[in-house]
Amino acid sequence: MSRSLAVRVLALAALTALVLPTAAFAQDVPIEDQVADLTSRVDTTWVIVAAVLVMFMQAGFAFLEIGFVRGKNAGSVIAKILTNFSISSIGWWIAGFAIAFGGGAKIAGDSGFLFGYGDTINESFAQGLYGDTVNGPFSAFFFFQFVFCAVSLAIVWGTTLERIKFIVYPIYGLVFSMLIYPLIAHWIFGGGILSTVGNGVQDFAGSTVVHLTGATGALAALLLLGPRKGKYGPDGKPRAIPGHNMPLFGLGVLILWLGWFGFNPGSTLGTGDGRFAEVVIVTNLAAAAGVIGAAVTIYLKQGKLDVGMCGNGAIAALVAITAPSGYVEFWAAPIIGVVAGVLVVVCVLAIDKKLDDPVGALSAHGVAGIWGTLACGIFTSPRLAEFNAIGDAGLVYSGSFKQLGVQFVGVAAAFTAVFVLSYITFAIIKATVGLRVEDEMEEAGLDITERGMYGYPEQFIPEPELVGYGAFPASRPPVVTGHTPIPTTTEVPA
Amino acid sequence: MSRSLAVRVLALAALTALVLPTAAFAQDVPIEDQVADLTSRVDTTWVIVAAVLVMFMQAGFAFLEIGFVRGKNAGSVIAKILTNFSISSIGWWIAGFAIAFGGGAKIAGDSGFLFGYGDTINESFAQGLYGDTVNGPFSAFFFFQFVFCAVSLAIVWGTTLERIKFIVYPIYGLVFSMLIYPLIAHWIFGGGILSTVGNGVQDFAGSTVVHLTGATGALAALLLLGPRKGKYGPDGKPRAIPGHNMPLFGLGVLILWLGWFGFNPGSTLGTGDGRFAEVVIVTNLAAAAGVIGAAVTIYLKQGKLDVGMCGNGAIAALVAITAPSGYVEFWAAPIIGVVAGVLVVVCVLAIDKKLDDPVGALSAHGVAGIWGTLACGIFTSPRLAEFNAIGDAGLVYSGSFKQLGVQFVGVAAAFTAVFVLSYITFAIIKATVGLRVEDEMEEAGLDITERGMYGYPEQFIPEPELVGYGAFPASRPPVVTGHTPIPTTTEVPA
Amino acid sequence: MSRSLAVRVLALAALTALVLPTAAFAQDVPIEDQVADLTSRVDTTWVIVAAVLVMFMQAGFAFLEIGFVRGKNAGSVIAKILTNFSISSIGWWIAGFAIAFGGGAKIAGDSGFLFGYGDTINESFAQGLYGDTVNGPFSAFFFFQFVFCAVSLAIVWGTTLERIKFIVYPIYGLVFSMLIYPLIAHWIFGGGILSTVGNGVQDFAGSTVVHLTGATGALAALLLLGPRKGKYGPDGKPRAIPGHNMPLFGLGVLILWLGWFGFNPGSTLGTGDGRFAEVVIVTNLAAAAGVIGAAVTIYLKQGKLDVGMCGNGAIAALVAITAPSGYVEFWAAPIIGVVAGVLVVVCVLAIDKKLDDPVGALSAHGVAGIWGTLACGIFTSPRLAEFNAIGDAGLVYSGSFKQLGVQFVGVAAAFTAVFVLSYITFAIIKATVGLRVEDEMEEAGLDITERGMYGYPEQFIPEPELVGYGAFPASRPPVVTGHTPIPTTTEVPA
Amino acid sequence: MKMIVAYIRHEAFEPIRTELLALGFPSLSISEVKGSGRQKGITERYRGAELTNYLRPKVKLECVVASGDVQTIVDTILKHARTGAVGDGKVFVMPVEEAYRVRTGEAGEEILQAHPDAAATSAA
Amino acid sequence: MKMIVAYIRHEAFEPIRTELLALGFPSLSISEVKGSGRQKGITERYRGAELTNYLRPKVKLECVVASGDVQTIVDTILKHARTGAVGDGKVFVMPVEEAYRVRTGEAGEEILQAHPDAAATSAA
Amino acid sequence: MKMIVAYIRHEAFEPIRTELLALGFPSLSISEVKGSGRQKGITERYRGAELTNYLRPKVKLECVVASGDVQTIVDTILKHARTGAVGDGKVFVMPVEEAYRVRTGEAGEEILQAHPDAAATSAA
Ligand SMILES: Nc1ncnc2c1ncn2[C@@H]1O[C@H](COP(=O)(O)OP(=O)(O)O)[C@@H](O)[C@H]1O
Ligand SMILES: Nc1ncnc2c1ncn2[C@@H]1O[C@H](COP(=O)(O)OP(=O)(O)O)[C@@H](O)[C@H]1O
Ligand SMILES: Nc1ncnc2c1ncn2[C@@H]1O[C@H](COP(=O)(O)OP(=O)(O)O)[C@@H](O)[C@H]1O
Repeated sequence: MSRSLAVRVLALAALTALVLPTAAFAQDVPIEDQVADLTSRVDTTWVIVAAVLVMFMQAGFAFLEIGFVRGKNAGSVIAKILTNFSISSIGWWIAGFAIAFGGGAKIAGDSGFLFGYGDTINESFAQGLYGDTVNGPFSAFFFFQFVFCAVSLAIVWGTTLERIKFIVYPIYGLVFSMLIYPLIAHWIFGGGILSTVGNGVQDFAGSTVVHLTGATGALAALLLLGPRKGKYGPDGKPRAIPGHNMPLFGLGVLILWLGWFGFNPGSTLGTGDGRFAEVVIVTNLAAAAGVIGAAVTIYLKQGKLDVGMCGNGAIAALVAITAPSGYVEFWAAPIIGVVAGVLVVVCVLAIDKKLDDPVGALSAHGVAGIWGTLACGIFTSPRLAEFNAIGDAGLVYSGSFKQLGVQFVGVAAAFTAVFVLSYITFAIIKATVGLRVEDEMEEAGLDITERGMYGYPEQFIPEPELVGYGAFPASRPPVVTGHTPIPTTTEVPA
Repeated sequence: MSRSLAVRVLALAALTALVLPTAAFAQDVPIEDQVADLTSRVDTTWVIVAAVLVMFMQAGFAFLEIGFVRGKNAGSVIAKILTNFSISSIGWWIAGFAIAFGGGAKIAGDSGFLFGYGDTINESFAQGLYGDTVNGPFSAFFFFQFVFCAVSLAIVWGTTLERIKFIVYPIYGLVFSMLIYPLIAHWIFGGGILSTVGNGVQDFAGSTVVHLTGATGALAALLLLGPRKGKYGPDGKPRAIPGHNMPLFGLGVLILWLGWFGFNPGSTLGTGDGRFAEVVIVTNLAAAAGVIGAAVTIYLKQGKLDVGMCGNGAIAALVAITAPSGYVEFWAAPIIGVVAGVLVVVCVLAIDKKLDDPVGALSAHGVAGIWGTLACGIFTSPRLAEFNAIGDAGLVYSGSFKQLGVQFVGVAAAFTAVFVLSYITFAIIKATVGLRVEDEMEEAGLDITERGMYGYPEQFIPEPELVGYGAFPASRPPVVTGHTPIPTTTEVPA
Repeated sequence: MSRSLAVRVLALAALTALVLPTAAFAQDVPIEDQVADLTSRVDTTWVIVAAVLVMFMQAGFAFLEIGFVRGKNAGSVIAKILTNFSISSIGWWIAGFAIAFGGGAKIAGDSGFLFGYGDTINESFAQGLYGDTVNGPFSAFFFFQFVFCAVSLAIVWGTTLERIKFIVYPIYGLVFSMLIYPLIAHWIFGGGILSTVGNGVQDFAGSTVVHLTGATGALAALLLLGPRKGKYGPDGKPRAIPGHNMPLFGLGVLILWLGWFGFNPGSTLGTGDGRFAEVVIVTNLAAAAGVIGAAVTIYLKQGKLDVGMCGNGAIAALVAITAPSGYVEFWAAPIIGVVAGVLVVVCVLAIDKKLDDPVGALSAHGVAGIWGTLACGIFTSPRLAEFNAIGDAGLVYSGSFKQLGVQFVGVAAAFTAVFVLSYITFAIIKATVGLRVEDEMEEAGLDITERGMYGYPEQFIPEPELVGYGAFPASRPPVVTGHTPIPTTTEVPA
Repeated sequence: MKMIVAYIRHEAFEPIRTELLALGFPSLSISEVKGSGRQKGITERYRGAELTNYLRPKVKLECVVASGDVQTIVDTILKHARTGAVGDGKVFVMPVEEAYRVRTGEAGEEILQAHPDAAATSAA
Repeated sequence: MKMIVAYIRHEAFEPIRTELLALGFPSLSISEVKGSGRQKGITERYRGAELTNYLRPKVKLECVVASGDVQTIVDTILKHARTGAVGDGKVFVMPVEEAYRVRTGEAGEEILQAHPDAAATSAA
Repeated sequence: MKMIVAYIRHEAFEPIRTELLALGFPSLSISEVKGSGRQKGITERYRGAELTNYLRPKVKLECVVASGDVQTIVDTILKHARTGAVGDGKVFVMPVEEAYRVRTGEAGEEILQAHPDAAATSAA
């Protein structure tokens, strides 16, 4: 076997095991260590799979938004999602992870900046779990936490569609992924200050950390940005500005639902006891109930089954079950979900009267995020509070409002911090580069004005007739070119 | 380390193993038990991954149908898929799982209703595998079986598009997920009556249980519903009613193909011997042959390569290989697939003459499901019949028609039961709330009439011109608002 | 327990372990062998998951192309992707795998044709890893390598859109999947000649093997095919031929990005050391930097943020990081990515002047593939060269140009071989069945001419008005039928 | 010569086209318009808000014929387009002063479509 | 009878429609056109290339009224469609010789839309 | 004043527009129509069934000019729209009685597009 044939033999050694069960490699390592190593590999596999599902939620957000915007702004959503995901990838690597998980201080971590293999991470929660050195499994944790940050950032822009300046994305995106999100993640997930309130705020996968944070940023942006032109009449009455594509909206919802099977079950951060499979069921039952709750509510309210509201019901329920998904028994899931489904319809209708939130982000991620976080204080089962070693059982088990109070503190603290930081950031952006495109650009749409091309580029190009196809005599004289020639000058004489 | 830092340490303990190979936890548990536990975790991981892929097939069905319906019904498909998936999620939890897998009786299981952690399940097939107590891995099994039920339900509606009343979905969906599907699943998968015919009906992943069941429900619905208006001329001749979007149809097909890598290989319900990887190859070879078979057939028949038929060929072959995927060797897969591909084209064309099946569900799921189930009786290899401990080798190996006969019994029993139950259910619905929308609603499309909004909502709104963008002098007088003001009264004076 | 209840007990035995930790099965097998077996199962699980993600990249390519073509050719892309994936599935099974991985010879493998369970594979790289007998894990390897071949083939057609004859796909697809791709894969991945240059060409997941190979085929096709009609004016100046759907283009990009988390991390072919999680981070950082690089470049060049270029930036960076993803540290990833992002914009603009490449395949897969392969020679870290046991550290670590030279040889050899073989194949096709559709067909679009139906079939059908819905008196006389009756004769009298 | 301009329901078009063809008038053009008339608008609902679309999709048919053929065309349209319900549409007749066939450059009434006998011929 | 043909901006349409309705002219048809005029084209950019679209989307409004009502309609259009900027469009008046209501088959000027009093009535 | 209405192939439009602009007639409107004429229909196939679309997409060009300019416009259209094959289309000339420029409210023939010299000027 030449050296080149040895290629990857090491990397693949594990596969040999089946064939050569007593391979040299296996003989050298004590069996306990082999099992420990393998356990880590299994957990890493699940965490990466879950993270990849969560990553795909970017497509979910993109298409949910594409469906809900007018056709003239559809292409911009793609540019936006690519840019935001990219900016936050870099921001999280530079500083976000370090602040969130790089040490055990109350406010922020302080190591792991520009995270690299072999780096030492300061004494912290993360260290307790993975040791103090960056390696493969540690990398899985890093990436899983990053995609959460990216989801949170994606939520922010829901309220700002169709009028925000593109330059705002990279600026706020950097601040958000390097500072705002990491702080909240640190406080609740990373062993920071909110994990010391009571026996800790319960937020299994981030109803508050991810969704409320995103929705709060969205609120701050919206207050400074104002509604889309034409959303409110001279009398202040809201008008519908219909989106352009319900099928693509539905694609977004279904991709998000899929992604949530990474989001919540992946937050077990491993496969111990097969717990993640229980979380899958909890998540799905809640989402199902959310759709039903929303569908019935909107049907009762307006006699028609609005497609968008069904989708919003799913999302709201998924958001609501995010915090409790690791803490509640199956039976509680449909209750939490159905309440979220009803809430989202009621809130979308109410909020629409004053605030222009084209996709319902404030309701589906904000209100539902709050409801979900508080729901832990009601439904958390004693066995799961204990299993997770965070917080106490909820009201229905304990008869005590204690955990509900703790949850409330968590919600209030996160909301306040994110709102203040985001408002300041957006205010500075507004005062400097500006937050909103000019009126003419908004009217013409961001695609043609900021992207330089329609999202459906062909739409204003007169299409050539189906010439020739069976319609011309064989002796047809050659026609000049296939496509309408495009002149190269730009101005029409006045 | 404060208590809050202990957060999740338990849940994550496994990850520590790599770093601290002799962690206290590891020392306490005998190495055999650790390996057994880890084996369970690996299998659970694969089952959940597979289940999640199957869940995503909902998007596949949605887009396949969206592509094949007219634009005026496109949005409704989204509302439909969300509602059906939700209703069946709840129905399966309440009773479906219990009937399918909650005990070993011949006709139906009788425990596991409103399935909850720690519940005891009656002596049964499931108990033999997982013990009698609901836990994590058991949850994975529950969810995997649920997504199968949801796929089966999704198939039902293929024949009913563009004219069925929305209220039919939740009603039939509940009956289907709580009774009809669970019965068939119990009989074949759950240790029920059909697993005692001969040495058992072979249906690895459900050509009959899932696909034929769905298609049979679809047939019952269609017979009571009748064709779309305009499908058959006064002379009874069928007319084409073209769908509206082949790219989205293709998205559906590709998502379904993807999902099938969970559907069949996941039906190993674990990772033993890496068998699931063999099933992946079998599945893919069949699908590939199906596309080729369908493409060649339609090309020979009409001189054009119909996109929809290529997609139908893939689906039919995937359906056909579903039963044999765990029973046949690689070489048999392309044969089974190519036959399915040819069959689907021939049957779509033939069925279209009398029955209006807009997506070809009867052919792609019904006929192909029957073919696939019977194909086991022909191609099952002795090694795999033995490995699965179900049935015997097929005709080409054994020279005996025995297994083929058993397969036939399975198909006939499932078809009869589903048809009778579904027909009764739909007949009752028809006699009470009604099955079909009024003619005017069908003509106007379900989107505007039942959903209250077009699937492409903007399509009838005159879009504002690209005002101002480079076209106005700076001194342009302010225009009133961005969007065409929308009046609030409803009636135009006659 | 009746025999039928024993159903699948064997297949599921692993799951019992948790419940019955000392199951008979476990007692019989030495613990070391159990661990070895389980290790193989974990690795197989990851490889299959990764392969499935890569399979889904077919949808990514389809939608990237659908977005970039004109509406009149959109449906054909679906027929194309289904056909190519199918043809190559069969071709890879018949001969492709055998040539690539069926033996250790310098030029090509020679066993494993019509690959079947239990078959013996000749002494080779693969045998060294999996033994000489086809089984489950071996099947995972087979499928993973197949989806790579299918990606490479998908890349080929990017330059040929909107004018190539359909019959070219199956012909070239067979040659490609049975000969051209397998040769290159053998030379670099399969222990062939290029793995003996220096200490071996470094191409972790195929910047050269997959992407450059595809792009080179694309170049050969393009040279023989020529530009789309109307692409170049009489003066030779290029004209824009805008695609039709940026949202669907974006869907393609996001699916590809998702798939790359199978592509690169899956190329570890196992879970050892959790290395694959590190590869995930490297891959993502590069892609993120690619988007940013491309966005900034195009913005500086034309003052607008072109959506397509952002997407191309992501793809180019993903292509570029493919070869180095297993060889470089985190810090190098953004550098490799940003260079790819800048390169792709510059090259698309430059190449467009002379060659009509509608999706930018030559730049995003060709140029970026070369850059990525060479980047190993610059950035490969000593620890990872050693870990993979291929090649040496790159310039920045070693100060030596040696590995860069080796990489260059790899690129040059692969390019030359693929170009010559592809050019010959396409030239023969051109001389026999023909390469390009007639002018009239190109003008009318491939959908109506080759597929027989528009990709958006409804688009030229006058849609019935929304009759009746609230607009008719109850006494409205019955209208004849729902849909505009479609006459059955074909010719209009002249 | 006259141009007959008719705003009609979509369903009416195909029967009209078929009969006109049989009568020897194959040439016409249609386009999609949105019309407001006595017909009520459509009320749409979107995320809780109602919006009314007063405009209903109609087909606009344009057909230029020799003055003597006007009544034939109008009658054919009226016959097939009538359902008796509000929204059936209107037909207008407008003067045309000159006509050219692009293919040949010929001008005048002769370039208009063939008369019934032409249809008969073509059936052969 | 005259047909008033107006090429206007999209934004102008709704106020025009509303006022015409109030004035008793509910009946009209619109369609999407692309117009070239004094307005500049739109420069689009696609993968580095520029292309200019000289055509700007406009709404074409068609309304047939009795000759005596022409000025009312024209004035209403002019009032709402004017922004004072290039691209506001043009209004043309064309003769119509005959008109038919499809629903009833009636012909003549009477079939045209109701006069102001009808609007008043309908408001009840 | 006359309105020239032409039903032409899509490919013909851009050369016509360019030459009209050069001749000092920048103002015109186009819309998408579907036409039936002597051209054969398109046979489509969908899931085994054939359906024939007798209507072929065409561009309808509308251009209002002073009566004296009609021939220039017609000639330009005829020149560029002709391929000599069936389906080239037709050109009609219709009377226009009045014209208004919305931007200014002016009426009369003067509001129609500038004459060649204006084009020359604008080239500066
Ligand atoms: N005076 C008119 N000018 C232009 N279009 C008209 C006119 N009257 C009717 N239409 C067109 O005819 C369609 C049907 O007219 P409507 O008034 O609803 O029917 P009816 O004549 O049966 O009362 C309208 O939607 C519009 O497109
Ligand atoms: N002579 C004409 N014939 C047909 N359409 C015209 C004519 N003049 C103007 N239009 C239409 O009106 C629109 C606006 O005209 P434009 O010349 O830009 O405005 P203005 O009259 O304010 O200078 C054009 O885009 C075109 O659709
Ligand atoms: N009399 C007419 N009235 C309205 N449109 C017409 C008329 N004649 C021709 N057209 C339009 O012109 C198009 C081409 O006409 P066609 O008869 O095919 O060409 P040709 O004049 O070369 O025989 C038709 O598709 C239709 O849109």
